[in-house]
Amino acid sequence: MEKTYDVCVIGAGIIGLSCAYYLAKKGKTVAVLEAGGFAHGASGSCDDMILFQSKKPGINLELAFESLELYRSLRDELDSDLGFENYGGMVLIENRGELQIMEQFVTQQRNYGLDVEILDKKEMRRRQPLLSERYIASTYSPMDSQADPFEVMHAFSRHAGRLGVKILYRSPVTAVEQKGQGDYLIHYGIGSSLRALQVVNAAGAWAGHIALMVDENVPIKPKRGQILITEKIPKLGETNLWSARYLVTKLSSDYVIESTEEERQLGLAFALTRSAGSSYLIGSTREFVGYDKGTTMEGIRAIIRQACSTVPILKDVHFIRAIAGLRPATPDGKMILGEHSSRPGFFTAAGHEGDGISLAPVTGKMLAALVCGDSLNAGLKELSPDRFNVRNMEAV
Amino acid sequence: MNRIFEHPILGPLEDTELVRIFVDGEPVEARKGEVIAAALIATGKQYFRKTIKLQEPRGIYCGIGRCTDCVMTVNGVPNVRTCVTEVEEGMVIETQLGYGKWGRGINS
Amino acid sequence: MMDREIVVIGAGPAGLSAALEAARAGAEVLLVDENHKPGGQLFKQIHKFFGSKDHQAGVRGIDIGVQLLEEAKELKIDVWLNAEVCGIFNQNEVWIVRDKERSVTVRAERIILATGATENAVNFPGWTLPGVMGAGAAQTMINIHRVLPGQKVLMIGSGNVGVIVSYQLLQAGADVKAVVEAAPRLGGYGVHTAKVRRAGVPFYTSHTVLEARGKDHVESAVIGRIDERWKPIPGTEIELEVDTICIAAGLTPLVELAFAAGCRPVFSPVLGGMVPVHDAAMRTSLPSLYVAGDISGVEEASTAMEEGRMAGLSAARSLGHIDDATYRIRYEAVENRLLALRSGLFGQKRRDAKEQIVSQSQG
Amino acid sequence: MKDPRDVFICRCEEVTLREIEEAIEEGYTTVDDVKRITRAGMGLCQGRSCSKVIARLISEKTGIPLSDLLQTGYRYPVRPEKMMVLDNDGEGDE
Repeated sequence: MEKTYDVCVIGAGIIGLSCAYYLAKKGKTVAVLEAGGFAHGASGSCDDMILFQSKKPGINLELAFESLELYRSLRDELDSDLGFENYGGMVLIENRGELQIMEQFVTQQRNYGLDVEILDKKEMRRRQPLLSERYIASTYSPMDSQADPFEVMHAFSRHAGRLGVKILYRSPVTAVEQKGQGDYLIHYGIGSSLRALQVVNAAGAWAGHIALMVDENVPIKPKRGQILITEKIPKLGETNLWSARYLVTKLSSDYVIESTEEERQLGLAFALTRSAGSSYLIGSTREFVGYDKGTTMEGIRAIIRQACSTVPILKDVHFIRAIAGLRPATPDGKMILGEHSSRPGFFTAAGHEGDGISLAPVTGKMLAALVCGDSLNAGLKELSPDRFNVRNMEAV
Repeated sequence: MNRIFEHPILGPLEDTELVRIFVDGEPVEARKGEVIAAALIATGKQYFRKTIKLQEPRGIYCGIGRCTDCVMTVNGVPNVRTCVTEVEEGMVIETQLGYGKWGRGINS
Repeated sequence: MMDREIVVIGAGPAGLSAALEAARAGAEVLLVDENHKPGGQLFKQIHKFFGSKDHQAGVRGIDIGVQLLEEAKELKIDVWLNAEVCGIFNQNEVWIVRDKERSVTVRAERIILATGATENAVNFPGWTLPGVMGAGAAQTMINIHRVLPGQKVLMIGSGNVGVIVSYQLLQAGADVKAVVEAAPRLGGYGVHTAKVRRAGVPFYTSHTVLEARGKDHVESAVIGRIDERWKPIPGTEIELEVDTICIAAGLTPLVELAFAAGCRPVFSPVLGGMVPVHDAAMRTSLPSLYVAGDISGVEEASTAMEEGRMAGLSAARSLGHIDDATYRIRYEAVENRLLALRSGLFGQKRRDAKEQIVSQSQG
Repeated sequence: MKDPRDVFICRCEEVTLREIEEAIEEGYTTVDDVKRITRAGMGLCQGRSCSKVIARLISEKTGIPLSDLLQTGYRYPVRPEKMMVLDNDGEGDE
């Protein structure tokens, strides 16, 4: 007879491991099934940001506040520094058009509680002495932080393990059968299976496939992000850096940015963040290319050209690796969190796109509360998977 | 001096043009076309860099540009593989401490 | 983007031979090597080769290298030195960085990977001290850069590389204090071992290095006897005053480009570890990619040259430069020479390992 | 004699035998898993001098055959390159 657990979490990325940890803290017996190895999905191939400035006022920003506090307390709870850093962040502004849009956006964010301001060129260059001359101003927020995904996942795994959680790597889920009320049979690997009262679908870019196994609709598509990793170098400036160029297109659709056709196709956006290993992660692209985790000449060149035109000294810096991760993207840019009302006992916690690292702790905590039936504030209803399950639309 | 001036098979070491390089501020005569590592070994230099975590000495290990253990800061740029980089006139070579520092005094 | 019929990556014995064979057949060849000088291991082999007349027995590796280079010039093969291949995209776009400054992408109809092998590591306390280096590194320093990495040397490993480099260290004026071999019996061919023994160098079998000592550089090495499970036997330690420790613990095929490009791997312990699956004509699981030399299994410079000929021949033929009849004749000539090279005690094991790999390619 | 478990396995990232053995004992039993837990193989040489040793250590401790453990996944560039090599407008065509 298969072993039975209270909850089976599918996916051992940073989201799945966070869910497993918080579920175990609430006394649940948990098994985690991961198709690949440790940190083989997007969680292992992303930049390590807990980023506020890229978020519009709303639920994502709110959850990011809560997640930052959780990260601070998790350092003691998980007895690991988690590679947590609070360098702050600056979004670079090239021209008046961008400045105007960013000023409005910063005001909205401030009204929503985010400590962020606009810096003039002098103050910007004081904090970033190596910037190219072409930037006229920037934003600045002391809140933007980061954590090392590998250390966070390792810490979650270690402590979840102490609470009895079983994590099985290289165990791809092949089928999920609902046998009865609160009784799921999950098949994995070659002919293995286990039973669970509840299932948590934390399979990231593959969450849609897992949901199909129980005839549920989770419209998550993989959005590839190519990233370059440099050799270890001294700090380039006080904070991590992004460019307003991509952000403004999200903020006002009619704003036309001067980027080449290739840059538009690659969904290029500049990000320069210092990793726990003292190297820099430079990104990134946003491409719908299915599940292809390869890197391309065009992607690498576009990232390099943008990086060198932003921080010219990077020309002399060696890059040692080009990687790509598949961000799990949802149609409305919000994660999917909650129980499928048309499939009781089946939960989804996925779809964080670029915010997996920043929102992992709060997602795990909320998911554990939902699985245990605690009532959460109504605001989370907008994250429910039911928003994508047409059958429920008619019922509502 | 570790140069092999006489070799039973390869014959005598022909003279070549000399190139002046600076190693930690000291001028050194190197042979044109030779790699930095060879010029430094010829002077008997003990170590090329100190590591980041434990500040331990490192030098040549693979000798063919694959292991990156012989890196030094050359002309202000850190992490240059000295076993596959040829010397040039006036080259400034520094023992690299940790991940090194930018030559143009930018070590924030 | 530039176009070339055949790009050969690596201008060592295998790559040079492949480029020559393909160019002789009329293909348009670009030969790329990351070093300043071509020839790879050839120019470090200053000992005389042996074997049948065909394999230039009695000729020194360095002279063979010069000869191959001359032919390459005559056949007007385009040779790019100081050119590092950083990647292969879509199985035919070769990303090359020239002189560490500018990047070029060359679209190749066929690619021959002759990237050689890399030295295995042996981890012992103090092995990261300056003065501890691969035997190949010492050989490069002596034969190419004409500098002695040290005066008093301990050699770890008595295989061909270990004993040949020990002899070359002696020729260059260094004092080889000892050769240490973990196995109960010595590894290299008798002819090389005898030369080193005659020079008075002691050999320690069933011994290994336990520790390298020194502040900023190797100052001494501790060796000791080991039991059959390779565990050190307390009380057998000997401290040798050396300033250099060379590691000659075997080679591993340098397969990063082949596998990143998508070639199917197969495990071959006799030939050094993971190698790209390839057929007898040296073609990998990707129809446009061929391999030759140590990347396809660690053997010797002479087998590398023959595999290079085979790969060059097959690649040229697949582009229609050789008719089938001529190809059949040349193919069999190379195949016979390879069979001859893979004979004798050591050779037979390598021949069986190769046949194992080739059988995988038909699967 | 120094403690043999303090010997470095990964030269670039200064990762010791002890750290690698602890990761294996925690259940991380592939070269990639050990890399992500200990950083061994993340350095400038990208695992060239340590990945084969790590594979052998895992095989010895777990019994998993070496052929299932040896690294076959590589990422570009296979040599560290300065970003300037691609920071030009056209292709450096000959």
